[in-house]
Amino acid sequence: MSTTMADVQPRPGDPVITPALVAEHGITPLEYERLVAMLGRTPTFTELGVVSALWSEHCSYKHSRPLLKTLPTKAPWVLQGPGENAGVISVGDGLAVAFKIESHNHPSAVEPYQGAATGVGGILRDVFTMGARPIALLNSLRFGPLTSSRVRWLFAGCVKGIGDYGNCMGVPTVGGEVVFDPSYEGNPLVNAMCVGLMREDELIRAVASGVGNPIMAVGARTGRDGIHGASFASEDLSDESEAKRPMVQVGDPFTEKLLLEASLELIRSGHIVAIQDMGAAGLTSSSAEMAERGDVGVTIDVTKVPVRETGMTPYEILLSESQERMLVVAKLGSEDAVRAILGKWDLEAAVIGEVIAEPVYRVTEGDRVVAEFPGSRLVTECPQYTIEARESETLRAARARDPHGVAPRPEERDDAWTLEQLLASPTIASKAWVWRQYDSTVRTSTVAGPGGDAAVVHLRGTDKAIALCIDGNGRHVALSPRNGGRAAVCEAARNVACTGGRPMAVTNNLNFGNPKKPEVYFQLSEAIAGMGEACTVLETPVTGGNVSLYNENPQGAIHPTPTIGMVGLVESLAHVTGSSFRSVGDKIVLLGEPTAELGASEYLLALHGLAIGEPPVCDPHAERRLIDAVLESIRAGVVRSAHDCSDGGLAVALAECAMVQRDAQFGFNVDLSAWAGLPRRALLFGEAHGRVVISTASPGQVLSVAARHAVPARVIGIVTRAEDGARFSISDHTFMAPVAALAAAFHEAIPLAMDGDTPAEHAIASSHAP
Amino acid sequence: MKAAIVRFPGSNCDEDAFHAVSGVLGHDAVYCWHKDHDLQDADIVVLPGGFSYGDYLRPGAIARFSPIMREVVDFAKAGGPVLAICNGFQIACEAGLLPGALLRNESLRFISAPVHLRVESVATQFTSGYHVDQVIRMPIAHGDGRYTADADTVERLEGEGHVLFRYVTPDGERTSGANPNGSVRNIAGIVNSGGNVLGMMPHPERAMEPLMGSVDGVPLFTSVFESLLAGTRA
Amino acid sequence: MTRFRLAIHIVPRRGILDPQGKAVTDALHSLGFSGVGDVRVGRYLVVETDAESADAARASARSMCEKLLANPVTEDFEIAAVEQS
Amino acid sequence: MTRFRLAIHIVPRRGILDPQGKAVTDALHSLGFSGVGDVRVGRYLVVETDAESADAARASARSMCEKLLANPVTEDFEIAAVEQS
Ligand SMILES: Nc1ncnc2c1ncn2[C@@H]1O[C@H](COP(=O)(O)OP(=O)(O)O)[C@@H](O)[C@H]1O
Ligand SMILES: [Mg+2]
Repeated sequence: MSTTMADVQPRPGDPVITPALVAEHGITPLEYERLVAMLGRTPTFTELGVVSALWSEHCSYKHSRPLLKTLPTKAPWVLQGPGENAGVISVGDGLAVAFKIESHNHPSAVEPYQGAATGVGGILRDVFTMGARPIALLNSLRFGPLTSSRVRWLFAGCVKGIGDYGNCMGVPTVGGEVVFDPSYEGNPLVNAMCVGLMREDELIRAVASGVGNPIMAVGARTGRDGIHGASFASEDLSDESEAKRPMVQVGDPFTEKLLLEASLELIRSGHIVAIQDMGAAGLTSSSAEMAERGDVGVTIDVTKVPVRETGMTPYEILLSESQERMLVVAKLGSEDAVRAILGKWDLEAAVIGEVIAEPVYRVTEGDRVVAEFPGSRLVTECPQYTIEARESETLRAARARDPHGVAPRPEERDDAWTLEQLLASPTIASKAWVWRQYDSTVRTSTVAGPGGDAAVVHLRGTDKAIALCIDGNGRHVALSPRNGGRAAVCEAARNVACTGGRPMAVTNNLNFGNPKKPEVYFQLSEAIAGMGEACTVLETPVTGGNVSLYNENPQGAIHPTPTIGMVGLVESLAHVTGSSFRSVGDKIVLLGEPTAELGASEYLLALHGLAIGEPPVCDPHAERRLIDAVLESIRAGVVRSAHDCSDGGLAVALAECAMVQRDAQFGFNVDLSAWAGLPRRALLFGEAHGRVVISTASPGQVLSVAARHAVPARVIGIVTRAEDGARFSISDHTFMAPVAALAAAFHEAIPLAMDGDTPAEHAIASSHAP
Repeated sequence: MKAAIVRFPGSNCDEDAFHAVSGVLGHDAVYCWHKDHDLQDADIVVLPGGFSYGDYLRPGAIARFSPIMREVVDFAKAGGPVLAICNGFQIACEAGLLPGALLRNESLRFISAPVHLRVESVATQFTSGYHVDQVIRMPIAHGDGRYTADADTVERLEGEGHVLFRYVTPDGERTSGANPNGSVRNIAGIVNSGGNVLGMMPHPERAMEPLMGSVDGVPLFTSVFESLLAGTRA
Repeated sequence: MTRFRLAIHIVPRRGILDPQGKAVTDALHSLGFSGVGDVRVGRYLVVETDAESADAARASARSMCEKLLANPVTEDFEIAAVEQS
Repeated sequence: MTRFRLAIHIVPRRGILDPQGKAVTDALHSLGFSGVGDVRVGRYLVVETDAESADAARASARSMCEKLLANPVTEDFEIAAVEQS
């Protein structure tokens, strides 16, 4: 159906469209041609703004969509795949879990406290707009080394921002990860994940429908916050972007809490047909996307939008990224009912437009049309790019270097010293400094909070629980993108399995550099391919995610960092398993095999400042067998504890089993002679995949289960008392580390770095907080 | 027995309190909206944790003016039991139901962690289910839990045995290391002179079932309900 | 009725520990402001209000502080300025 | 060297959301202060410091604000007073 478009006149006072202005909006000449062709005329300033937002990477995925299409997204338990505000899976008993991950990297680099806080606010809205009540939050953070005071300021600010927002909302933050690596010095990463629970029949989708239905703006008023945040997040951080920095968005978790309760009441009330968060590019993208999904037209009058400031132009109102706002399509005649529900929670709701049959996207200022596009083409016309992919020579060379050629430092003659160094490396060290600032027990359903391999949250009213984690290793991806993509998924699945959960589905956040560079595009396409392979083999479809590109600055790009949010299902609370040893005399079983692999390890980075070598090979089929073996053993009730080997390898994993819990420490005595032939550094600190450390009173049963799944398994030792120390023997070579010393290294590292003799960053973070 | 759980805008431990009372202990629980003036004939009032009014200005400073607080104050004046947890404690202090104030944690950070408490007096309707000097474990989760009061008030509280819970080490020692937030004399919970209003920063409603990691909150609730039952029988 | 702009200071009462003040002092020292001694951190409120007169405005500022803005147990307040706006 | 007492105001920048200010405005209204319009809530710092002169003190106050006390992207500051103490 074609329509006759009104001849839209430029709005008095708006700037005239010049090539310079077009460029300033990040619109390429080719894209501008498309725009003009689509409109059949020169765009107005307002239209230019709308398009610059909708065609930005953040909203259009123009460099990543073709690649994302290759990911597996289907399984019988998937109720909602990619394309909605959040993915949704069924967990049985008529219950469904909605979950999604979102990045707020660029805002956090500029204002860590508000940037991280509003990131959490955004992902919460994505989940409760599906009709689900948020029950858990996780976060994945990347920073440069803590030796830099700016980094400490960013770290302290982000953590406080995440904590203050989630704590105020009453949604427990149950897990996450923090990695410190020089490649993130200029571009910190802040990814937040939210998980919500609902009854299957409460699921609602953000699809506009019903000609004549009113469109309502709900929640906070619109100010000039974060105008052009979306296109801002689609550029390298440079001096210009500093200058062009949008007005910082300030989060208001109190209003969000009211909005949460009001939205759920609204959805249950049956008075609305669709609801969507006004996130990136605010009113513009929420309305355009809802219309496109519903294949209907919309018309919006900006003068009806409740504003916080005077003199706001249509351009500003459409592009504002003020937080805590929703766009709602109500049923005709239900306007007052909607207002009443919002009013109960002291929130506003205003009719700002309506759904129309004509397939156009029209914005008016009173009677004057200020923007008009041929309907869904506004979303679909955005060009898709496929860039030539070429691996960076530097990384190729770095991978080619032989890690075994790296000369050990003299102190490394004492393996206990090396182990302590690794445990004190902030990436491996305890993150309790972080999660002590997060309320992890509100809602009283947290069975296992931060500190284990994955978090476990009880589904009240059932005997079930869900297991949740976030994982990703950018260094591994940098040195071998496809393998790294596989590894990220497999490590997440392993973590979930160790706690007794069957991996069910994945949400992911792709944090990469500038995709227009062949080297970056190569990483993007390879990593996605690897993720897809692993998700297919593990039967954990991707239900959604987020893409954050242009994470680079004049000094260079970040490590390509896909972070994987995994949701698993624990069939019975009896299966919930921790990572710490539990009783003296238990046997220690290693599932999986140590290898000679040492490349890309935390050992090389922490002790030698090197990111080199071939990363450990990840075989999803082997991982799947391992996961099946772990779960079968757990269900058989013969597993006292299970912990996967990741950063720092086998020695670090064993040490963690002995002392992550400060109030219940153990020692151990292991004999690794079976692998005496391997280079000792690789055996102790190599990060070979597919390995889990189990403690058990019935090693025989664990071994036979493993055998049935063709998983290599061996009894390597026994759990002892903490006083007996952590003892290793590799044929005639033996060493012992006092558990207290390992615990001190592991538990004190981050507190020392943050609170030691440099309180400055902390003072800043706290004095800036509300 | 029936518990009225007051819902302020920003309350977020209201459902947890509800679950503790009704889900775990099988008593009746009702929510009371802050804009109403009705405690629905409850036998006990719970001011739950959370961030009423976003904790803006000062935790509890705005919530104390909510319409329903008039009924809550009258209920307390009439001797009705009021259990004020975390943000509820802050509101109760602001409303003058309890002496003193709760200030920003000395570390300036929000602290979420399990703590050990020593039961200082069992001669109240809230603690009769514990034994003296019993060490119990439950979570704290707050940014403003540093209890403060002028010297005389503190002396009076101590002298009259109105300090009910103190932060201690796992073996019951009162040390500065065991004090998570800088509270004067490690004070974690107090009662008013009438003995019917309990304010505490730790969360007993988060220690009700084994899967929560502790059941040490149960005796607190059962104590009140039993003394109420005794009252009605008498 | 005239529009007034009230500037209000709310400060932690002397003798009450002010950890934020201390953190800021330490931070200033570590940034090289060695001359800095004691720092107190309080709240600053700017309230626009209509009133019959400056005195009336000042009076209502007091009662705002007594009723809501300051905690009598731990804080002192002062009306720093009352200006027509 | 003389001892100076610096009074510093730090306020949320105009146009930037001030949720706390809004909450206080609403609270004041419901307490019957109906004449109240906009309320902004910021911080008030009193810093004791040694300096050669009042001008030197004022200058270091500025740089304290720029370096630490005020958030350059969300807050404005003003040096309200510099007095000998
Ligand atoms: N930013 C964070 N927020 C909450 N919990 C965190 C965070 N970072 C780490 N954790 C917790 O610390 C523990 C160790 O994290 P990590 O070393 O990444 O585990 P693994 O190596 O098994 O993936 C996990 O329980 C994780 O949930
Ligand atoms: Mg793990």
